[in-house]
Amino acid sequence: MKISVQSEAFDLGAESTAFAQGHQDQGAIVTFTGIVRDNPEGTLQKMTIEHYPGMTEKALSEIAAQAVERWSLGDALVIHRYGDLAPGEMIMMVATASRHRKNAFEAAEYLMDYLKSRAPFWKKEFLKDGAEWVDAKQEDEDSLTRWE
Amino acid sequence: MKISVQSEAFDLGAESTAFAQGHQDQGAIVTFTGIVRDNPEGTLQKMTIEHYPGMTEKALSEIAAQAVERWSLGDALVIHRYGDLAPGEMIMMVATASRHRKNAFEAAEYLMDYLKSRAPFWKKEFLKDGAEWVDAKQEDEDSLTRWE
Amino acid sequence: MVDVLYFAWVRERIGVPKESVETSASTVADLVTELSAREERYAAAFADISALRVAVDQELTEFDASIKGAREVAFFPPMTGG
Amino acid sequence: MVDVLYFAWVRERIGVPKESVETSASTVADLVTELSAREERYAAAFADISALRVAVDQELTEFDASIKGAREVAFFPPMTGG
Repeated sequence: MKISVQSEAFDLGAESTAFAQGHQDQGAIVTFTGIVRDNPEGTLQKMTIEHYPGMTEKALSEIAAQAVERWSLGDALVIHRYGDLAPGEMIMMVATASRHRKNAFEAAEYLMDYLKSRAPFWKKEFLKDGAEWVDAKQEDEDSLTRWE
Repeated sequence: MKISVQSEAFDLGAESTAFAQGHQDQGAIVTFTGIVRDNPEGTLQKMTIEHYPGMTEKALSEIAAQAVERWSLGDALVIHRYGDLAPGEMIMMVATASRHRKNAFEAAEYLMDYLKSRAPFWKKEFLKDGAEWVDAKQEDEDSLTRWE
Repeated sequence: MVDVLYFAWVRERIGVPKESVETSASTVADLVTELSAREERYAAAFADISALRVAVDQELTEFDASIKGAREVAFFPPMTGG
Repeated sequence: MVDVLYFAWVRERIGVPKESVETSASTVADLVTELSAREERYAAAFADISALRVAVDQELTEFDASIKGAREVAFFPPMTGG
């Protein structure tokens, strides 16, 4: 299991390749990548991600370990950035390796649903006319009920 | 939309990076990669994938176009190899780009379910003690009912 | 004349990947009956058509589909892509 | 003594990311009451605790959780990771 909380950019291609090559006995690899998206008005200057050092690593490790256990994964990977990100930059990625594609997909969705609402990250958007913290979405909270 | 039916290996890292960089306005990128898995006995020498030139490209393009339409994707990619593959080699990949993670995940699962049972590929396994065509799985056929 | 294509174990059983067939069959099922009457290798390959799939002009279809004006008809086992 | 941490807009409203607090509070809720009585900035930040989340020793918990023996208590808005 690779868990990384980092301010530096990561290389999606290199991470994906390394993850897949480490799990050639698994058959199915799913990755999810999140990208900073500009708003429809095109006014996003940057996004700043704050996190809770210490708790973040712990929370991500626990979520990933739960996914590995529940879906009998060969492995899981979570990389999440913090600090300043420009529109178009990659925020985070997860990867799952499984013998079966359904498990790889479900586990990746589970990781994402938990990351969205249970990992201690907070996003602040800096727009042309001011900054604001991103509100948590009820639909993200609702997504978690699927896994109970 | 990139659709490629090829005998050569593809570079998962390079393909993932290029796909993500082309869709920085989408927010969510999902990839699925299939790897030739040895059997539990470790007797798989190689896998040969036969396909129906002409129909394959058409079928993949149609499936991808349907996914783009149904989930309002920014884009979709399908790469599928044919010919001889050794255990550990990558067989195929799909990628989806969407503004919303649920759409990206669902569309990638849809592509995989259709590829498994509706794209004209046939796998033959060469084992230490002989060769055999891989049987289609009822569970793969059943997976398609989810999308009706 | 229609091109008839065979894939996977259907190809192996019939012994050729492709052949041009002179036929007046109007449906896929009629063509199967014609071919099966010709030689044992066809009869063997088409013994259980529930185990086969068919495409007419590169579109998946059913055995009762028309082949009037079709350029190619392909027979193969259920697909195993992905 | 317990370390109290604030994140996101809670940190901005209270004005510090972290402080050591002398307290005899036995639950998170008691601590919130104590802090809110101190200064307006705390009262403002804690006005609607349904909009807040709390972690005790880096584990998410509820406002009625005990803080006896805890090393750190953190207050923050609902998370927005991913």
